[in-house]
Amino acid sequence: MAAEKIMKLPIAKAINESLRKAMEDDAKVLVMGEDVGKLGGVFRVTDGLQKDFGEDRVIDTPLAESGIVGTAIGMALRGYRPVVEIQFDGFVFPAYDQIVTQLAKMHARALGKIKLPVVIRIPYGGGIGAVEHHSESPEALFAHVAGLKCVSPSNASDAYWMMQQAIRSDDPVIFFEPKRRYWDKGEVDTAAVPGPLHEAVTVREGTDLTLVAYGPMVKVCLEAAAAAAEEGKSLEVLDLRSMSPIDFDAVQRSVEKTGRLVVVHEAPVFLGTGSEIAARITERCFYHLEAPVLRVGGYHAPYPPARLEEEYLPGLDRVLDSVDRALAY
Amino acid sequence: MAAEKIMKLPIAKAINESLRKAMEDDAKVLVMGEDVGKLGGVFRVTDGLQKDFGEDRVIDTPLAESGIVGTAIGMALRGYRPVVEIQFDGFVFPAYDQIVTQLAKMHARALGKIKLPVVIRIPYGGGIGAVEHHSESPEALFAHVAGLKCVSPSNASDAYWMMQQAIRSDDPVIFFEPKRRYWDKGEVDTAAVPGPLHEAVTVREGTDLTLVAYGPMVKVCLEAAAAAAEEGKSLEVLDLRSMSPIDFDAVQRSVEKTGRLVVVHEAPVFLGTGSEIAARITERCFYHLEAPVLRVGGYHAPYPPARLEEEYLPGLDRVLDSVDRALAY
Amino acid sequence: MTVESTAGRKPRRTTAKRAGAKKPPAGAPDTAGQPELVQLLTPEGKRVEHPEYSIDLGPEELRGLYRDMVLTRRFDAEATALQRQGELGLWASLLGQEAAQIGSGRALRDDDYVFPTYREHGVAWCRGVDPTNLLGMFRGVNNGGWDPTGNNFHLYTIVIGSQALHATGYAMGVAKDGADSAVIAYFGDGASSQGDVAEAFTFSAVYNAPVVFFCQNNQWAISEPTEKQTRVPLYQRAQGYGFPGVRVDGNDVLACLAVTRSALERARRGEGPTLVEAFTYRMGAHTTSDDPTKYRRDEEREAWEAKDPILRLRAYLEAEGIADAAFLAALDQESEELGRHVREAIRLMPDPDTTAIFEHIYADGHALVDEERAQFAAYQASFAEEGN
Amino acid sequence: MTVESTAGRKPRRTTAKRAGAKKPPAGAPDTAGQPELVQLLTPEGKRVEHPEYSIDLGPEELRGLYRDMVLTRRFDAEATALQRQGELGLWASLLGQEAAQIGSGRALRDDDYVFPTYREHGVAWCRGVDPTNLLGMFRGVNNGGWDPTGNNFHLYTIVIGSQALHATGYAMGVAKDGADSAVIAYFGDGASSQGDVAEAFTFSAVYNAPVVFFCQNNQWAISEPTEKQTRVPLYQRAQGYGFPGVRVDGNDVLACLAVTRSALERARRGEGPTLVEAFTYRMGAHTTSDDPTKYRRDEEREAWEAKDPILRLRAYLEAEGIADAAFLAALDQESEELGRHVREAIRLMPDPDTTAIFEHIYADGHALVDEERAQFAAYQASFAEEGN
Ligand SMILES: Cc1ncc(C[n+]2csc(CCOP(=O)(O)OP(=O)(O)O)c2C)c(N)n1
Ligand SMILES: Cc1ncc(C[n+]2csc(CCOP(=O)(O)OP(=O)(O)O)c2C)c(N)n1
Ligand SMILES: [Mg+2]
Ligand SMILES: [Mg+2]
Repeated sequence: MAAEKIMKLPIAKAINESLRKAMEDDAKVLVMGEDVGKLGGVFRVTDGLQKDFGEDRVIDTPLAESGIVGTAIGMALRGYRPVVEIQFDGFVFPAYDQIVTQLAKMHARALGKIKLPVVIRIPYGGGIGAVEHHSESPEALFAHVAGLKCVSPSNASDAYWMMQQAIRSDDPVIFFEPKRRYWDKGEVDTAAVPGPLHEAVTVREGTDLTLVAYGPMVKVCLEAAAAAAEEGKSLEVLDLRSMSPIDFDAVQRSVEKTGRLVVVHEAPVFLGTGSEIAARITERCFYHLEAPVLRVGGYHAPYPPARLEEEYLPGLDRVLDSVDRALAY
Repeated sequence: MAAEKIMKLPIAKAINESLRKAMEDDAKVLVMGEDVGKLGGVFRVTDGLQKDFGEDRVIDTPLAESGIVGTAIGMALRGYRPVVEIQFDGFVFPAYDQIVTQLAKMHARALGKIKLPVVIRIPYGGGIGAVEHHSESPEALFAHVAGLKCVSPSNASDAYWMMQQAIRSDDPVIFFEPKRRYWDKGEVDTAAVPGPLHEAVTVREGTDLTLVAYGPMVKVCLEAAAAAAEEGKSLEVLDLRSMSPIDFDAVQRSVEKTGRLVVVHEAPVFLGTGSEIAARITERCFYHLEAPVLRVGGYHAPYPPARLEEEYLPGLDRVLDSVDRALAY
Repeated sequence: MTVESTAGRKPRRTTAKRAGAKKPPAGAPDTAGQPELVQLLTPEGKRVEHPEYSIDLGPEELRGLYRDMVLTRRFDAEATALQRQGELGLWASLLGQEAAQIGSGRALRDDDYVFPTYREHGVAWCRGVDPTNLLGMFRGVNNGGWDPTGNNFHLYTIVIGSQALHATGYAMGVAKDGADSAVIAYFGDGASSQGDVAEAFTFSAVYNAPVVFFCQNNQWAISEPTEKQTRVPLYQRAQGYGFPGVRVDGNDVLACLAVTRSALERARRGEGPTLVEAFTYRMGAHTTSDDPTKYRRDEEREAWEAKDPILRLRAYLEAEGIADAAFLAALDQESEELGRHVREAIRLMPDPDTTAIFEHIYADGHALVDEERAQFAAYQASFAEEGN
Repeated sequence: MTVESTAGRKPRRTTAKRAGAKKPPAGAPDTAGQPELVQLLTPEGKRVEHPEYSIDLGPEELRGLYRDMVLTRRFDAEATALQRQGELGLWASLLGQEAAQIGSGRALRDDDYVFPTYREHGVAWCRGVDPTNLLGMFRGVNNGGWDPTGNNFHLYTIVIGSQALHATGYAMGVAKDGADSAVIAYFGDGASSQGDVAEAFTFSAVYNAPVVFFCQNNQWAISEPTEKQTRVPLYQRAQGYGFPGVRVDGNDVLACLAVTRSALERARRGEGPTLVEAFTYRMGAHTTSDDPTKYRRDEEREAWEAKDPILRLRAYLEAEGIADAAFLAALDQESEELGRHVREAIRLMPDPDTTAIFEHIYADGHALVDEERAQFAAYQASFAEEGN
């Protein structure tokens, strides 16, 4: 792919190309996780990497997430840059202790004398008709924790570039991959100059209300904005891209213009990232807001069985319902 | 203590008495954790229980938190009501997977056919000059998760009664004990009729601004209200008591009266429980709020070494500073 | 993954013979380079004795085991087919593991308690769980949904290894009650790496809990062979925790029954846990979503076909004259009926009402759930109004 | 907890003799009912041989080990005293574990890497870490704070067991680099129950990582005796994971050195991990916050005094004429100086600037931290203004 510059790729393949590029550029970059080797991961995101980079750099691990993250920390201490795959969102919890008490805190514990450039890839979110634990959106549980950075791309180009940046970052990055968009294609320009990893991007301009989303919900919000446009409502859509840090400046700028904000994510609303955005933007834009910040997201319930997920997940109608409610203030 | 009705007890002892009472009332109640037996726990909360109820009901466990919670789940399935001690807040994370993926979800997974009356006691929060991992406030990481209930008493009477209620609850309850208040004494009336476990309590009436806190911060807020009163400001203080569910009705009632709200907790502000309170109360009281909901809490930083904790923790001055800022709107 | 059932098929004696020819003398374990395993029935269907484990079953019981395996396989094949037809979102086949599951499952008493993974359809069968109940979570209508206390068969657990601790805790409770029943925890070779399983070993040993850890080493954890989990045979893990481990031929239903029964009796006698490693093979894909051609050679699977658990018992039954044509024909028919029952049941299985999202989250209720349920109802109603 | 140092004290031969009288013949392990442990120096200070482990040290090296142990104990006693005086918030004493730590610590090469718990003050000493550096976290001025890469000595880890995985990962990295150095992970008997330690065993075995797991079984995890963690000796745990485990007399510095050296060499040769269980005793309280009278009998401690690691080496050195009065006097003086150095250093140890709260949270910065740092500064400044 060296010669080619612009490719049309599904998100999964964009991440695959990005991992490949990172491994080519830096011999210290490793990929590890369950089934990432021969199988290429259950979503084929690491497809072909073991074949090309060997078992020493693409490591099939024992079935133990704490062990995966714990040994990745050790390898990072030795100078490696491990990119860890957690097979599904719901399986990150056995590793939660290592992530929260070790990975997040070790740089500070050492007063900066050691760095932990570990990327943890988590295919997250619902919409694929899976069984329990395969559809969750646990990002708030990581964003709350200092020492971690959390990002989520919504399209192939961001998937490619944000992975490049995450791997180059000297901080631990939790990389949330919108699994139900893995097959969505988009253009990737491998010669582009990407914007900063933690900056939000305005993906649609508008004047009446701001929609903020990230990962899988950006597409829903763009559809909602298109639908609203037909009714004469002008919605601005921000792709947040980063849940820690959150680009509050970008959200503030937009809300100062539109006066209304709806935040959309799949994760439960209660203590989801939307709660922080609502709280902080209300503080920052108290005199600009013409309606309270509304949130659309999951319920305070375990992720439901697949036959109910359509009702559980924020969809076009629910987003538009909240838009209408916000505009009605 | 059978005859006596009103006792003046420190919080730690009130919990001890409550556990004793629960074990007397119900042979299925068990206490388990590291060092809870002979030692009576590092804070002596279980002092004397093993002596009186035996090793079969007060169980010193291996040093493995996932094992503790996982086996407690098993015992609950067998009909027991385990009260589990996690020695310090920072050591709950090895058990996080069992709590989040099993304890919280099993009742729903079984469509209600099994119940998990497990109480997890966590001495939490700072202010005791301890080393790392002994001073954290992780409540938001549990409150975000459906299937769990989270409570925290601020005084001896609540400590006694809320523990009674938590043990009787058929749901898993994470019981956050304000460890730096363990030695604060208060009256416990063992013949009282307690209010519902998840209802907030107005601990001081006021008209100008509402302070919401729980656990260790209630005391700080009461002090702040007293100080503010001297300056002629009338602050209402709500002891939230429950972080899941949150008694939003009570907060709303107060804010509709005062028009201003400051939420105080030790946990980091970013995605702390205050973010949810701010977001939801703003939605509920949009036309009542004369200032944005302000939050006082920990920073987006690992809990600092002991010599810095006074600066890190919300204290009287920081609360009053936010009160002033809210009143200045 | 091959979905066709071998139930009712003639045992392929030629294959069995060919495979047998390469093997050490009957009675010796047939896995070269592998440690001793308990075997009571060779792949060729010959009864052999073992110094420590014996079994003496009557014809009725032997036929029962055969029937269990055949029907379980049939059910499993039917479920795989239903997945292909879009009736299930996913299916985790037990093909090849029937002996491990029926042998261990039939060793249990009614008052024993079972903590399965997501693949113990054969054990569920032994417990009397209506097999169609197992389909709910794979169809996506619930996350388990049967009453675990009805048949002392816990819900399927998807987070690998967690249930080993639940089983241990349950067993600690059994001991506290002074009951003489036992608990069995199933898990796979992959699961053996999870910290939770290790902690279950520790707790069960320290408290001498009446639990049997039944590890079906089917040699694969999705795409990873057992070498990625351990460099010594898994049954040896137990010794370092202070309790016995034993490896049994997981494709030999008699040995699985004998070894599990013995471990359960040990537990009942208050002698604590045992680890049973049933050495078997996952004949199919990990699940219907998996594609094993990406990571394993067909020959491996073919070699294991010669050790098929059903064929070997059938060979024995036929050689001993225990299974006659009438029995086999009746079983064929029962298989067909089971298949029909399953197909019909799945088509009748209703989608849950959307309000189920808000049900059974808490036993004692929760204000936020109530609020969200009400909001959801109002939101739903708003469409109805518009629709009017 | 006894804080007085025995350094410079005459060995209490009478006690040693009395204790010795009750013991099996010299050379045999002295823990009745306990399994064989590797011993090269009896509690009475007599050199014995072991069929598998030998050591041949010159007088200089022997004196060096003695000096290390004495100074470590002195430092430890000083720190305990400083806690009493309020200079430290907490101290975790290593009293009684000097041989385990100095023996293993002196087996290391400079390019080896150490992952300690929170009690490895003796190992830190061997690594050349200025002991006053260890006090920072106990004083509450930092959470570690030394540069782990400076002496290949990782920060203290408080969450029990976590570091076993870090060590394993680091060792996997060493192997990838093709380096011949090794890694050592320290942990306690209590820690052996944590899932993370088990997972470290699994990973290290599967990847054949050059790591030595050094478990100081000091027989207590706060108030819990080792029976609450395991029902068989801990060194046996390794076998079930496919690598060797060995129990060494943890109060015998020579045996600890020999056994650790051998395990490290094994790792260097690419033969993978080893578990060393150093059977020792925590003479003091768990930490200065602990009160062992609540849970253990004085007699137990007294019995272990007879096995003091320092006294036994001293007996040997004196008997062999390796340590003369001049050496001992010089060491006494060195001890005093170390004590003074520590006392002075602690009093000079500045409190961190409050802005340290916001430092080093991220290597590449974080907008929220920047925002909070600025808010904090403004808030602080508001007092200054008011004060003006
Ligand atoms: C904690 C966790 N991590 C990852 C997974 C994804 N996963 C499902 S099954 C499986 C392999 C299990 O292998 P094994 O334990 O051998 O059981 P088998 O499927 O072979 O019966 C994996 C990795 C999971 N369910 N849970
Ligand atoms: C995960 C975790 N749980 C609990 C604790 C509290 N704690 C600190 S030390 C300790 C006992 C450790 O015992 P052991 O591993 O034998 O080491 P020792 O202190 O005896 O050296 C406990 C329970 C902790 N630090 N981390
Ligand atoms: Mg398997
Ligand atoms: Mg110990």
